[in-house]
Amino acid sequence: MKEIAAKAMVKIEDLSVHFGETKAVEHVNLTVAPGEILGIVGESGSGKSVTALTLMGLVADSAKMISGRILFEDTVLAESGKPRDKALYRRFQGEQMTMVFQEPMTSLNPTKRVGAQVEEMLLLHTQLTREERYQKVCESFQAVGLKNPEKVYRAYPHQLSGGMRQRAMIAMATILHPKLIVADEPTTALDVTIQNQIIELLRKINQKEKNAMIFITHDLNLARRLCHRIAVMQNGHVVECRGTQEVFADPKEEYTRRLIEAVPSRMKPKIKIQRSNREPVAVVEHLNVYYHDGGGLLSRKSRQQVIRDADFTIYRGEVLGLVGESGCGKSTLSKALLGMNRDIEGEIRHFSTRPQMIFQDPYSSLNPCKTIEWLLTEPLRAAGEIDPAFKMSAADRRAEAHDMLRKVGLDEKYLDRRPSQLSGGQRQRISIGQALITKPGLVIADEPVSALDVTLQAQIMELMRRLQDEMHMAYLFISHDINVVYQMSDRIMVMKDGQIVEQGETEEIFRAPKDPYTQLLLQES
Amino acid sequence: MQYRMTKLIGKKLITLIMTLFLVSVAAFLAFQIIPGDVVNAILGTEATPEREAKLREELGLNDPPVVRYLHWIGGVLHGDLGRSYRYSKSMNEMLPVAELIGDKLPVTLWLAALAVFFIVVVSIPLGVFWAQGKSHFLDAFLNVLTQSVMAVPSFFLGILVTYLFGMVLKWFQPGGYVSYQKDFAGFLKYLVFPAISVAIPKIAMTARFLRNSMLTEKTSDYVRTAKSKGCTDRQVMYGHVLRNAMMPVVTFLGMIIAEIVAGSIVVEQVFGLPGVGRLLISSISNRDFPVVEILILYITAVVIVVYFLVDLLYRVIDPRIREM
Amino acid sequence: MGKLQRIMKKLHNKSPYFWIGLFMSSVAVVWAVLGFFWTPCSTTAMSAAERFQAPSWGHLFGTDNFGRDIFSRVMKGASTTVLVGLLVVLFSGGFGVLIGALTGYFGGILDELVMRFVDAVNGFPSILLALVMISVLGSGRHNLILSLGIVFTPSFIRIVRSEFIRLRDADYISRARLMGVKKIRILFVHILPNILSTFSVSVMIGFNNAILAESGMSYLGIGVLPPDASLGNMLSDAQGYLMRAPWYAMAPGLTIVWIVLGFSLLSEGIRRNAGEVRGL
Amino acid sequence: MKRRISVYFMTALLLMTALGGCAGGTQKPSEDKSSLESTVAENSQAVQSSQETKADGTGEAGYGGKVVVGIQQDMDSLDPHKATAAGTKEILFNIFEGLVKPDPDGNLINAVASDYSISEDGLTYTFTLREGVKFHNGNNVTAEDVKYSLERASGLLDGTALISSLSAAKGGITKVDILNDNTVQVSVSSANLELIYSFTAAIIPAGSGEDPEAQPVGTGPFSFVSYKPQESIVLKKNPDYWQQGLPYLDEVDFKIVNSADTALLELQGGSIDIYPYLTDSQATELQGKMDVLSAPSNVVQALFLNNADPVLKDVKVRQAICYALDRDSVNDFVFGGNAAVVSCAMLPTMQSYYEDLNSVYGTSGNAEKAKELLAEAGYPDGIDFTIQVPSNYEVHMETAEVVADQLNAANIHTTVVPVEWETWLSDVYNGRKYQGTISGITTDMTPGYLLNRFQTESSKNFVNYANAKYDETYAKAAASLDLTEKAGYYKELQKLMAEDAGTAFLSVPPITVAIKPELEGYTFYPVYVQDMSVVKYK
Repeated sequence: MKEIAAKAMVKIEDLSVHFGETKAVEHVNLTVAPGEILGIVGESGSGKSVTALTLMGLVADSAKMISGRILFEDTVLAESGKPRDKALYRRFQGEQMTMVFQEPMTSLNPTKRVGAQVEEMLLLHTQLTREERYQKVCESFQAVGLKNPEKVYRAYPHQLSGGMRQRAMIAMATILHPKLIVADEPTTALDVTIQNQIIELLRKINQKEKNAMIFITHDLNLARRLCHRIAVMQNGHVVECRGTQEVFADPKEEYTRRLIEAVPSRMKPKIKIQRSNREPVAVVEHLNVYYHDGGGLLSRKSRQQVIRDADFTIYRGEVLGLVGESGCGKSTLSKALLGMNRDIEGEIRHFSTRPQMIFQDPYSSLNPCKTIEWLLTEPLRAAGEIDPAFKMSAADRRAEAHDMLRKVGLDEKYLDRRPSQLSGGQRQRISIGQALITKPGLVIADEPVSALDVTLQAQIMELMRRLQDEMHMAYLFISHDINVVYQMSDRIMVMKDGQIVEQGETEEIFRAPKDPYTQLLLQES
Repeated sequence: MQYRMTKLIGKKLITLIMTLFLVSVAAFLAFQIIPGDVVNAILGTEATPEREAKLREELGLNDPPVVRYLHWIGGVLHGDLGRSYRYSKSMNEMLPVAELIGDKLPVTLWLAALAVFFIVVVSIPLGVFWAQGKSHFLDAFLNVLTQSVMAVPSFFLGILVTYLFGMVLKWFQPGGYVSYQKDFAGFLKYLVFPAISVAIPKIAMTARFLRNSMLTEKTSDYVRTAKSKGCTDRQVMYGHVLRNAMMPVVTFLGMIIAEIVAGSIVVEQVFGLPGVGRLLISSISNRDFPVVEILILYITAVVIVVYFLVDLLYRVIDPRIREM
Repeated sequence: MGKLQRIMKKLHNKSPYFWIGLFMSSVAVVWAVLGFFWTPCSTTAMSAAERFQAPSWGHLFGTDNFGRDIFSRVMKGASTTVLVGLLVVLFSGGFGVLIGALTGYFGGILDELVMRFVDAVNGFPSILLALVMISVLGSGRHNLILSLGIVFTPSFIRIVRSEFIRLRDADYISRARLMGVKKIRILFVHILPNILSTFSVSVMIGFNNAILAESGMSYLGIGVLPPDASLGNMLSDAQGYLMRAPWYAMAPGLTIVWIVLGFSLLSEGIRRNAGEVRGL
Repeated sequence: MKRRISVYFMTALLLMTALGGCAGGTQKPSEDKSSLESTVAENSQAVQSSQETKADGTGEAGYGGKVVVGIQQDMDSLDPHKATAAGTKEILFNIFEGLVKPDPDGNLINAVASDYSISEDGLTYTFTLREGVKFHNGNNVTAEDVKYSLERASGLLDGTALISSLSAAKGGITKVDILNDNTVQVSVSSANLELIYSFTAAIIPAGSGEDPEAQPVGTGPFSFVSYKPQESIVLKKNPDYWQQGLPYLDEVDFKIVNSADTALLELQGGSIDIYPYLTDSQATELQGKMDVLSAPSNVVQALFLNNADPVLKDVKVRQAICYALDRDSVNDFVFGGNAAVVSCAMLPTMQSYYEDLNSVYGTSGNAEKAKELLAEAGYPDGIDFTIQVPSNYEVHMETAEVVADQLNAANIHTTVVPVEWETWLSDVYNGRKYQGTISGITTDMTPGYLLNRFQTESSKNFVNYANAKYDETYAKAAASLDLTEKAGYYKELQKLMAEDAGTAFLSVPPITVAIKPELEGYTFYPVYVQDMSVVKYK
């Protein structure tokens, strides 16, 4: 430890950053040495990104450095009480230290060619001729594993896939062989299979160039695979900063332990296993779903098949997991099940009242201008209009709503609040309550925890299982994260390019995946 | 690319023709309902039944509307835009519409050109400068200033410009319009002030628009990327932000240009410019159908073509749209 | 937290634009409403002895070519102008919401047709359209309102429609559909309240545009015509006396600026607040 | 002032003129001789005397130069026979001439004709052509040209009379014979003392009425150069003009101004030299900076009442309206007191025909009397009354504002409805669907011109006035070949109309002209013309 600190290249000493009232970063001390990959791990709002951006001199102007200083080798880049020296920073930015961002799509200028954007690095910091620059950019593309560099050079960001864009970003960050690379959640927006490739790429670069790297992530697993050391952050504080092995083997802090435990993993026992009595709530046979594109007065319609020959049954009281990467047709399938897709072939039979749905984003799934009470009573009111069994007085509806609110773990003071006054986790609870209040036989949960921090994820999954137990309905649980699905599901379906490639009991599939794609998925995560 | 372009232009051309056709029918129908008879309008109170009958015959007003429309559109398709009911070319001939509009068009086009020049030259630097957000006070000041300017009705602005520059400062002679054929320099000099009146509120709007667009763009991730490369603020602004921020502004400018080229009716009226806007008003009032019809088609065509050009420009600026 | 407290807190957070705008527009509205019932002097009584008097305590804004009190006439004119603006916005806003909601939510061929029409109309300079429209209908206050109402409707349709399209696929609306909420209720109970802040801003902008259009057309002599006083036709009267009685033109002109500026500041204030709520 | 939609088709005063463009004619001035023949006989002297006055400037300074005259109305035609708008005719006066033409005093002088005689029965006119009169194209005026022009104007060529008073059906021309190279004999269908005024119809080159390329070519003091719609009409000096020493100016530009307001600005800025249609307040504003001249116009402004209206057909109601009007204050507010208040369809300047009837209803408004009459007519609470006004006519609009105020005071609850000129023409004037309307009617130089229209069956009787006695009296007047007798009948007609309150006449407004101080010689005519031939630089 001391040894590393001594030859530390970047030192963050007692850094505190505030945004007005909000204390984003509090007394943080971090160091990185050449050749070292430091992982900063924390949930959203823990201050990990602010720390990195402050280090890079990119933090918003509204941020105030309350205390501490930042050293790059021997230069003091920033010090509390002094205004940010942009000119000084510019001597380091790009040449000595670079950054890779989370969203490769938006982080690249949509109107400039990718090549030109990478080349701008050379323009800003070198005196190379045009040909030399072009040569160098192509080389750098090759180095990050982009085949056909000439083509990439001429492409615009939207013409590349997510993985290619992130490679291009990495090419940009490494082209001048900087001493420090900060990667802020570089894989979060990518599919699992590509995630791994990017992680490998970063590792390779680190090994080859021997530069220091800071890897910021919310995903402990990723950090564990890549980083030499891990700093765990919570509420702006670094709660623990040690070697990766040590942290995982023996987490010192309670928070670290909680984080590690919350990570969905195949190693841990499932939340609960429930045997169903094999009474179907929905049967899907030979389902084909089509999607229509365009179709105006003057343009021709194009019809695309999204789901091919889906065939499955959901039984009462079970959780059926559906796994697949983005764009594989998971959401389309769920919509078809709900009757929200018109152009379908095959058969869908329901054996219960209307299925309900829980969405991924707790921010957009609640009507922002209504109170919680309204949100919880509205399903009952609507159901009452369709089904006389649900007809009840306004007072009864309110009573039901209060009841549900308690069931999802919130108390009555929330009744007259609006969604904007709740946290993400609270919203997802309301969302679940809203879906369950009419006691549907089937609830489709489309990535219900993907937008939440790990600790919250665990809570919400726990809540979902508990409510299922109480109310005895079935879940179709959709996720891209095979580990999450593993934890929740009794049975699993794996989907690829609109086709269900494999389905079966969870344990069975995890033990002996038959389909090569399932194998790949399991291997990657 | 070449093929796609041709196809696109072809498609737009069909839309243009279809729209023009529909608009011409609509305008024709509107003219059927407009109260007031063209023969009355021409002969005034001196009408005698025989002269009315003769004029009706001459103008072909005795035919059923459908025949008249077909006759008219037949002429237009053969390049004959018809003749004005109101304005004479010689003692016995009425003025061909093409000649009449051809004569007034340069006035409007030059006015538009000058105004657009002012708008672009002033509003873009202003918008960029404003977006840099140098100080809170300046920001609020520009905000209130542009809001105020936008609250001034165009004719009132015209009156104020006349009063200030024409009467108090005597920089120009109100109403002293000089024909472009007589004295082009004098013509342009006179047009400066109407153009300013047209431009001022549009400058405010465009600058606001650009500023907001740039502020939105400034928060984009790619700006952070650019900064992380070591770009200066200036390089970020002009090299990255401006181009992206210009996209909504281009549409907006397109709308403005279409509006001015279609005839700045009010300003033409205030400054006594014989442009197409004024011609349109007087021709409607004269029930001068051939002129009105062609003017409306002209305006429609201008609007469609300008929007098409905006569309093309969009494609140049934004590669994402080019793909589609 | 009580409701009142929350409202107080909400108001406390409003930007200065909101307050200045609210002040200016309320003054304008109160003035205009008052003008319906009472003016300090008669708006029609003429007096040859009092022609072209400069502003004084007796006549705050001076007198016009008939010796009438300009202050009173501006009040009356503001009433007319504000009323026209209001009715135009009611008309076009009402139809805009109705048509925009239906086409935006349901889409389809009808939507295509309506949008083609809206695009065509929107492309046209609005004053030209109103001009043609009013030639067909004939001039006068009622036709002016009708024409401007028709001319402004498409822009409302477009705004409302795009909001409805944005929200129709929002998760919470999908959800309402799943619950089996009736379509009408989804449109007007679930979606509509969410577009109110956007809509109120566009209503104010529409109101301003209506006022500017009204005054412009009255100025051209095709809108509100004398003896009805409107700010636009007062200005066109006043223009002839610009040298002799500049106050005659300034009074109605600046009144228009006051009203329009008030509402645009107010809408800016609202927009900024809406922005804060959305975390922009 | 108000910038109305078709603002430049109107003039502040011209507005009123639109009601009766004149085909040329003569006013019969009071100091006039007792018979038409004598007037004609002295014509040549009149020419000479007017030329003498002008001769002062001849030869030396005063020649050359260019003036810009602001006009508010665009040309409705370049054909002198087809033009109906007074605003067009006032300009064409400089280009075209008839066999005879009016002079500033209201007499007819010989123009293309050097002399003429009328047969005893009044059915044959013989014109001797003046030697050496040339068209602007350089050709001499021949008898053929005269025959062609008269036949074209009277409808003998193609059956459509372009000037209705010359048509055979209205007592006009039945035949034109060329007696020799410079004598033309015209036969007319009935004897009429006033027909000679119609021979002011323009003489144009034979065949030019059918030639599509023909530019306006006449014999007047100025020749046509160019015309740009909405901008200007340019004339240049006719060096071959038959009146020696005329014109003075080399070039005259009639500039079509946008509105009275810009005209004012242009006058002050110097881009217009002469502007003939000032309003009262504009005139006051220009006082001292410009020469401002004023003269009575040939227009009678009135609140026309539709006698066929269910309410207004009661004579008491119409009388009540007449009583309620305070015509003096209309004059004060709208015309600055410079108009002549009248109660009949006759210009006070036609003294031997004019009957002052202002005492019948008074001129300062009598609301009490009006209310009384309304009560007698069965309307103790007053009536609702709608006045339609052509909105492009500023003066009528202003008058309506003042009048409405006065009528309201007499329990005549008045609504002013501004309508577009074209709508006014079709609905009010031709359709006769209205209660009241404020407008003006223009007369030519014939005294009976305005009285003619109120005959029951007249196509111009848009007030629907119906009085058998009136029709009878008018017929007598028309047939009379004695001027004194004729004047008696005319006065009788005016009285009848006033007693019936057939219409509420208001006044004869003034024409006010602003002229650059460097210019002199501007001359008013009793008809509406802008004679630029006598204008010159000091």
